[in-house]
Amino acid sequence: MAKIVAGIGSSHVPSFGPAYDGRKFEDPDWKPLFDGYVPVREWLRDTVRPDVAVVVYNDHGSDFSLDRVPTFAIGVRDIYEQADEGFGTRPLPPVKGDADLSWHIAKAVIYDEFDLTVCQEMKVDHGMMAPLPLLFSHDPDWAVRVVPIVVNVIQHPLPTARRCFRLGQAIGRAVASYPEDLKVVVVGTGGMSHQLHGERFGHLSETFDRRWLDLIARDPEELCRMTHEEIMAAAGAESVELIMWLVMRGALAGGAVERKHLNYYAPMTTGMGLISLAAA
Amino acid sequence: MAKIVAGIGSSHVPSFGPAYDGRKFEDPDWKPLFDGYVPVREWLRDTVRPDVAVVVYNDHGSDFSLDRVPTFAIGVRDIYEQADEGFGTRPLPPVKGDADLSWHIAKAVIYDEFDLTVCQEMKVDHGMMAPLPLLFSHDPDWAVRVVPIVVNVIQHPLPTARRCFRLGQAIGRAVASYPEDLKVVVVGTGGMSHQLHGERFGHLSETFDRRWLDLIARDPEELCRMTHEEIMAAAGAESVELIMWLVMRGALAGGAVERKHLNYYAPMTTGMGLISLAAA
Amino acid sequence: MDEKKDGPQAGLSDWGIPGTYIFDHTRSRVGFELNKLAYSLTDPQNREAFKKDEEAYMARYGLTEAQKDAIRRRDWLALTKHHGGNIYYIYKLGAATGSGLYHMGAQMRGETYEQFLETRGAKGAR
Amino acid sequence: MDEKKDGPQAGLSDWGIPGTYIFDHTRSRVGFELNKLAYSLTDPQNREAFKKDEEAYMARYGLTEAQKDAIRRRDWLALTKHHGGNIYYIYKLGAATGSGLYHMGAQMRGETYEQFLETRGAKGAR
Ligand SMILES: [Fe+3]
Ligand SMILES: [Fe+3]
Repeated sequence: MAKIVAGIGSSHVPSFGPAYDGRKFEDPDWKPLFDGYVPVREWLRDTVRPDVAVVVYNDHGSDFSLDRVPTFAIGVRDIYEQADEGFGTRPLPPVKGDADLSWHIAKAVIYDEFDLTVCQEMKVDHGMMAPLPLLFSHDPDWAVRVVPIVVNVIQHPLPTARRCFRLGQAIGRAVASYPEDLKVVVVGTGGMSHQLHGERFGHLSETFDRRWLDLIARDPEELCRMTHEEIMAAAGAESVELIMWLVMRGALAGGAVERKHLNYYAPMTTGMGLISLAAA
Repeated sequence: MAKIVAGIGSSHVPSFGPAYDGRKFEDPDWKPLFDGYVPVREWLRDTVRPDVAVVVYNDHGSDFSLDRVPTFAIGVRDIYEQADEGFGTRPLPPVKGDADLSWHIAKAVIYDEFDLTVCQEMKVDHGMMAPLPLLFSHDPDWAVRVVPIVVNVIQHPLPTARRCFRLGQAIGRAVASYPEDLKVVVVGTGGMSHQLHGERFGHLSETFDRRWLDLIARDPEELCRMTHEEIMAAAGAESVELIMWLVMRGALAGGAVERKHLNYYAPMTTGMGLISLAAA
Repeated sequence: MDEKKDGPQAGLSDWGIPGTYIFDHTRSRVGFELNKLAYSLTDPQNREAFKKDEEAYMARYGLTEAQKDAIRRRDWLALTKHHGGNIYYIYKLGAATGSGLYHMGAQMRGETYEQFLETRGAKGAR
Repeated sequence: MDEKKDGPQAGLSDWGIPGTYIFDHTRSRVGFELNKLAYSLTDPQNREAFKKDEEAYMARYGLTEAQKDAIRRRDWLALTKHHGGNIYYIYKLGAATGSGLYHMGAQMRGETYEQFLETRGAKGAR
């Protein structure tokens, strides 16, 4: 049977891309970010050894337009190309999917009363690609297969924080009912505090971010009670994408969790957080 | 406050289109169908007098492709053009929408944990257009504004019958919270028994259809317990779109209902059913 | 019909309803390009292009040779049973090739059009 | 900033967070064609066409004159505050016109790029 063995929360800041591709690992302004990922990447590679990563992210107007905005979508492909976000694409191999597992999850979760949009065509943007190479090796090919879960955090009304947590719980049940022996890690991406528009551009809140990093492990119920307004007022309009971490947390909710790693750095306009949780 | 005043269940057989446009009202093979709609149309026009119709239908590969299949979608436009289903379009005015009410419903229902896909671009096919002119006058323009709700009944996994009923309940709550004084009718379309592929093409079941017409008014809970397999085995693979009638029934579920009209006719390959329910 | 002898192809699901090929993910995956081609025929210009040169039109989509062949033979049963065609999409291929739904259905049943109509109650309602 | 004097336009919602214009349905409706234009710039050929002749490119979309004018002026604040632009879409317009996100942000804050960088902790991480 498939089993969820770990959860990761990670920012997906676009600037990770050029910094990573430009190998700025020792650049003093980037080192605090990249150093934080090293123990998590090694832990995943050497201890957790997942076969599949369920990656919860949002598209940023790269592959999904505003014509039709799904609240929740799932990719059901065996391969995902990168979306062109306006600058061309990055020198990374295409993401490997797991169509069989994706369809299994789609079926289980839809029958469990979550109203997914099922995508046989889909490209992935920095929401997935910013953190993915920091977490998993990709040379010559990706070390994990990916099941992408896409959440609308762009056009309000967004799903509630609690609904995201519940989607995670449903994904947890779906994975547990998959007959193949697979180790699955769930990655919730986005945030932390940031605002990218208006006179309030650049707003940060380390206080909020630290509180989130504490509660996501210890008391996700308190985060589920937060409204979009509360999150946006405290941590910036675009920080609301943090609700995607609750999908990850919900997927782990069946058992106890242990926090393994924590990193936080806020050099420019986004709180860059990283947390890893082991399923007990 | 807006109020749901009536519910309609109606087949949406494509051949209604050419028969209606060709004015075959007195053709002996069509008369039993068209005659059934007359009292319902008059009741709606003279007694119910709705401002808005929430029309629950499915797209048949006309405007939605299989690239991305939403389980539930809502149109949020002020106007909906007809989709070209392979033969051009019918001589009918474009459907009038109500973007304000649509967005209100989208917001209320998403916050109520239904994961809609919100469509600012959308064309409508025979799923809506087959019954619409049989129910509402359109000369020179439509007598009602429409809020379209699109359900995936094409690519399994489909939403469960119970989930459809619950979506209807959520739509009912959403309409009841709209501040404008509007009378709203909900139209569930599709079915009844039919199968359009395989060696079993043409399968009909008047027994199943009559039972459905009875239970949809009297005991929708029993219909909510039906699986897709049960419905398809009894009434044909394509009859499963009848689950869309449960969205309509759910929207009425708050109060008692009274069955006003009933018609049934099965001349060719589809059970053509019509029912009207008044909210008490 | 002999389900044992000519049931769903390997990899396609069997929901246990005779003569019925439920359009689930197994068929949607196999038929993705086929249904995409059929969907494209909702555009009148594409219909003209298809009618003018079916082979060239089919070459624009990644169909298998067996799918192309079933289109050439207007084999509606094979398209929905073996090749992942969804009837609502395949119907657009019928329209573009001059086959009405009831002609398609008679063929899927293994009957002539006239034989099929004899099984209906009010044949005029079509 | 004076929210009273220059708050959201009529019809656009105010969520009560200063200097913040939440992208909800009121903005998505107003900005639909604007964001569609910006989205089209994910295609390299469209980027070239836009760079070659902005006016001709804009004419292909149903923008209002005020929206076109805000694009001409590279007025990122007006685009997101008054014209329904979503920042992730508008960012593609920035890319195509050579404005990086931090330049756009400085302008939205009413600062020079250098002033804005002075407010950051580790300016090299960009
Ligand atoms: Fe993001
Ligand atoms: Fe239908």
